[in-house]
Amino acid sequence: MAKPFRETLKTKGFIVTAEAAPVKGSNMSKPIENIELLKDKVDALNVTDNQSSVMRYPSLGTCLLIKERGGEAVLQITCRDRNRLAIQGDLLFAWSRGIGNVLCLTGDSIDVGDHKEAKPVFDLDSVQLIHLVHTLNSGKDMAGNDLDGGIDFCIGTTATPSADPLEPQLVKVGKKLEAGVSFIQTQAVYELDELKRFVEFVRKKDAKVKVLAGIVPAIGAKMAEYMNENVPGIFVPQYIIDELAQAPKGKGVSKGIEIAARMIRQVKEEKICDGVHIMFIGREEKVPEILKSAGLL
Amino acid sequence: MEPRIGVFICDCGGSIKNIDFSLAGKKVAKSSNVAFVDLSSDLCLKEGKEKMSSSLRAKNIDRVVVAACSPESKRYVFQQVLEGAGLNGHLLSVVNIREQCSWAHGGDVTEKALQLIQMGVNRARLLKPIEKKEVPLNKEVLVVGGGFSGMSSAIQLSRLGLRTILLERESALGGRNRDLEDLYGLKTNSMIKGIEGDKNIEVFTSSEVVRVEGRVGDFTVKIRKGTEELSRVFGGIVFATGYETGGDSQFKSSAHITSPNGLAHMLQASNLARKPRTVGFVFDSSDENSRLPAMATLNTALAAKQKWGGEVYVFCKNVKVDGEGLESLYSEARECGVVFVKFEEKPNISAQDGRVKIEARDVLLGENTTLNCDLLVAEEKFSPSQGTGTLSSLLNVRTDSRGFYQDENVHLYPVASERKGIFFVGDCRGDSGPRRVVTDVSSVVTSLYELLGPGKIVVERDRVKVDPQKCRTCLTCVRACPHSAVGLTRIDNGREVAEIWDLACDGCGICTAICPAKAIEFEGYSDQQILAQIEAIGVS
Amino acid sequence: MIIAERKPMEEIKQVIAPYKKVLLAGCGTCVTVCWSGGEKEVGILASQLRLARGTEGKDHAILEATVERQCEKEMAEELRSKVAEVDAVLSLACGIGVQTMAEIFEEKPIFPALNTTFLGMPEKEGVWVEMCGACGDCFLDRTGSVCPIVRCAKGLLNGPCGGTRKGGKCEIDPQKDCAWVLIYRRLEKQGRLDLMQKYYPPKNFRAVKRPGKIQAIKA
Amino acid sequence: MAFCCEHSAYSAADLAGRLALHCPENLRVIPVPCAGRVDTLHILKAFEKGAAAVLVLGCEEGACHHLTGNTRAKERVKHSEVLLKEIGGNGRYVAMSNLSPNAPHKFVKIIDEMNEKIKKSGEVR
Repeated sequence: MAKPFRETLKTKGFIVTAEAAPVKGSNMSKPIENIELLKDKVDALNVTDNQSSVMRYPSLGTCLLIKERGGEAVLQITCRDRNRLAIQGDLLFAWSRGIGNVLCLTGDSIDVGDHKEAKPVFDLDSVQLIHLVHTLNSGKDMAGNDLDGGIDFCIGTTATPSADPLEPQLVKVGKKLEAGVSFIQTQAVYELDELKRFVEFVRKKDAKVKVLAGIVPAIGAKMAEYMNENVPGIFVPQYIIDELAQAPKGKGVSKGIEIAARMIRQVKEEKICDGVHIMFIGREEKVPEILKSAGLL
Repeated sequence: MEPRIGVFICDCGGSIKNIDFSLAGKKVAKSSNVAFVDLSSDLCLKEGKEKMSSSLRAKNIDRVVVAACSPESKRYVFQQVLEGAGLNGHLLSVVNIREQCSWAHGGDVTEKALQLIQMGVNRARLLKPIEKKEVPLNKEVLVVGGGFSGMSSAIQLSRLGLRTILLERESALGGRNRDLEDLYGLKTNSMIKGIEGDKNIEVFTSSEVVRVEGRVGDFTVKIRKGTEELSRVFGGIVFATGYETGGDSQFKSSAHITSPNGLAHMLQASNLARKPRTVGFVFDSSDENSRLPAMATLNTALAAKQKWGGEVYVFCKNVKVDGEGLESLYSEARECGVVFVKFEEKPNISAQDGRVKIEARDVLLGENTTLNCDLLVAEEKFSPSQGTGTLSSLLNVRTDSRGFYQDENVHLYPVASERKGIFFVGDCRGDSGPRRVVTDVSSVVTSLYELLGPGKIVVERDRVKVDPQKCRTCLTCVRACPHSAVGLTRIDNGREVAEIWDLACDGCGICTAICPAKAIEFEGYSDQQILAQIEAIGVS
Repeated sequence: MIIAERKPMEEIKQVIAPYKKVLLAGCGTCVTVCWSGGEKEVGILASQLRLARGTEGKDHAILEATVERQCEKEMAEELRSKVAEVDAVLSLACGIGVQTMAEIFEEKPIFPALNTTFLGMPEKEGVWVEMCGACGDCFLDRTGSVCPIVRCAKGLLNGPCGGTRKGGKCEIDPQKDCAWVLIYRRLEKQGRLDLMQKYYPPKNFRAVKRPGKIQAIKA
Repeated sequence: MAFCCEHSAYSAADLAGRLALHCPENLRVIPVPCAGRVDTLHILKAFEKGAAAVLVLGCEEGACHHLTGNTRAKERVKHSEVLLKEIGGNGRYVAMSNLSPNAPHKFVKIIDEMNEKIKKSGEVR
């Protein structure tokens, strides 16, 4: 059995997590394959919740699958698709089935996804969601009613260190820290100076919070440009796009992996933050390659 | 009472041949409200006019249709006939059966002429009289900017008896040419003295315009003078706010490097230790739309040659001489011995033994040229004066793509703005230079004198008019009017509605077309009048 | 002010297709001001429909009329004689006007010609932007008077999401400003950033009990 | 049917007549003080009354006597096109052209071209 993530956060020097995106459909063979491949190579697998507002198999279901196979799962919950009743119910259910970690996010806008005409919920925002988990942890629901059997989640959240302007972002991160989280997983970072500045800000507020740098390998100049244009919160700098553009044909993926591994190495060697979170959506099978390249396997 | 329309058809001295006039006359007479039809051959001549006038009275006509030549040529004449017969001159519809019917087509066009006349009759039926009214105008003028153009304007206005306030942002008059005396024919110091002794001119230094409200003849201008703020009323405003140089010049000014403006001041200085013997200009204008850099370069190169003698070289990529006076300036400079070297690639510039070395490839000779000069005059960037943007949004007037006042709209050219009573003169217009400023100033002064001199003006009342009951105060017209002629007014019950200022209105009808409540009537071009003309298609 | 825009032509043609004589009823207030349902728009739509439906006759016609406010029964009442003449009414008012008309002319089908879109302000001539969500629990005192409920795409109360685009633009549209960046800048200007640092608990989304009804104190 | 700005197209039409430059007889001109006076409604009404094509003729771009009149007219013409398309154009044409008052040849060309268009679509119909 994997170590509870809460323990890992406290004890491990350099933490490594990876993102696992659920499938569109009910065929579990691919997710199972990925889980088997990664569960012992990383400290936790983090499962997205209708990522980019594209409808998929639920995060909760995939988390259970990870749990069943002996991995450590982090449940992502966004505020986009569920109101406060549904969120509380899901959290109770997750806890009852042995999932002990939750990542609280706002969620991408409906407009970027594949169900653009859906009604966005956003009954809560991410700060309120963190407060909500604490409320449940304390044995009460949001309305103040007692719970029969409480919960005790390890709470994480996200942030965008490369936002422009950064100040309003930081105000919000400050609120998240005040609400109380154990770890922050950043949106994809490419400029490590930005990451350094961000970590400094977090340390000043709360030295115990672990920061995991978000690593999204950009596999080709076109894809990087596409992400800049279309994926909220991602800013791939021009020099990386140029580096990718120079890669020989067919070598985009390995170039992307090389750049990612280089960044991870630097993060670790310079102790910029406490670990990394690798998001290689749709190419989970390549994650070990990154880890190996970065000297983490 | 139903309108009684008189239709006068004229064959213009027999020059309209392809219309059957008697048939047309007979058919038109059957149209509703047509009380009288007359055929003529000399309607615009003395006899024709007299006959028309007596018919108007005899037949008790109250709307007139004239079918003859283009209204652009003779509308005025017929309006006078109407007025002579005691009718409002506006109750006239001129139908163009000559230029746009008879002469525009080959064969018999009686049918078409009939339709055109029907369109005219339809329109005439709906015409309403437009009264005239006299509006008093404030005769005082505000001139903003105490440089050459501002000062000249003030002096000339004062000579014509219009009191003027001359406003200058800096603490003293003179502007860019302060301290320049006798250079390119400028007499700045004597001008300043003249103004100081002129009782008709009041000078406000260290002052700025804060707000402009109202309209021609009655602008209320809030002025910040030092630390105090005051409000004054003016009939007209002249902006002579000039331009600025510098900003991103590629060279730092030093003892051996200067700008055309710096050179002008050196030329003026009497205590110069040593006259530079060789002067090299580098003129690499990237902004080909502006004539100002070329003007400044040529002017100072010529002056340097004339005043200091010595050698003067102008390294240039291209000198565009299509501005006023530029070509003769260029020729004059060449005749005086200024040498022009044309390059394509930027010259190399380096410092050497206290001099400046310019190396360039002369594309006309096809060889490399090197010049060691005592003084390098580098081109500057010309930009609108600081605050031009703020002022233009304050005034609601447009600037051109470079941010100077005035675009080259042929209808507003040269000095008028889209707002009546507001003028721009001098270098704030982007392409001026000393020679043109002189003519521009006279042009502004004459326009202002014509406008404000009499102290009153006769305008048509309510030609374009807002129906306060229908107005929803959506401010669409206020925002859309290109002449800032629409404001808000409170009606009896206290509600605010749009109001059109007759004097500032230029009669374009944009507001009438855009009003979502259809609350604006434009007499002569009202919706009903236009639709009545459309109605006549296919009816004959 | 209520902002609306005209429905697609196909939809309009379809709903009035079964009716021979139709009255286009404009409204002289909000929708006039936002260029969607005033006298001018009534004229344009009427003209379009006449062209689309072909020849007019005694029983087959498009009528036009505009009243000051369709959402006031007394004012909508002015249309009674015209409504009596026709088989159906196409109302160029907001949803409120359409329903008011339907209430007083119960026997006639009243159709909407507009989509009521939001409560907004004219940004410049011809451009309107959403400003208020009529949530019944105004939050503006805490945000430098920029409404995050409707001007933030997600209606967040505690700061921007992580998707803000470069230069402080919204995740979903680079043409639109991120409300939270606007809030930050305004509060910063006023030296009141502490307001933004405060935590705001989940909003009461039931401040208005649907269907909303307010009883003013009787005078 | 052509709405002609009195600052430009109307004078151009006069000039065309004086130069005996012939243009199609089915042209009907309505003078307006500025192309900006022409409302979408006028254009649609002209079609209602049976016009096959409506032209709005104003000053050259950047040279409108009233600055924005011709650009507004252009927008309205575009809008009218959209409105016509919505109801299935049926061979109805609307167009905006810019010309200066001293351009009689251009005036005639604009009218001729539009007339050709109408004729062609008439044959097709």
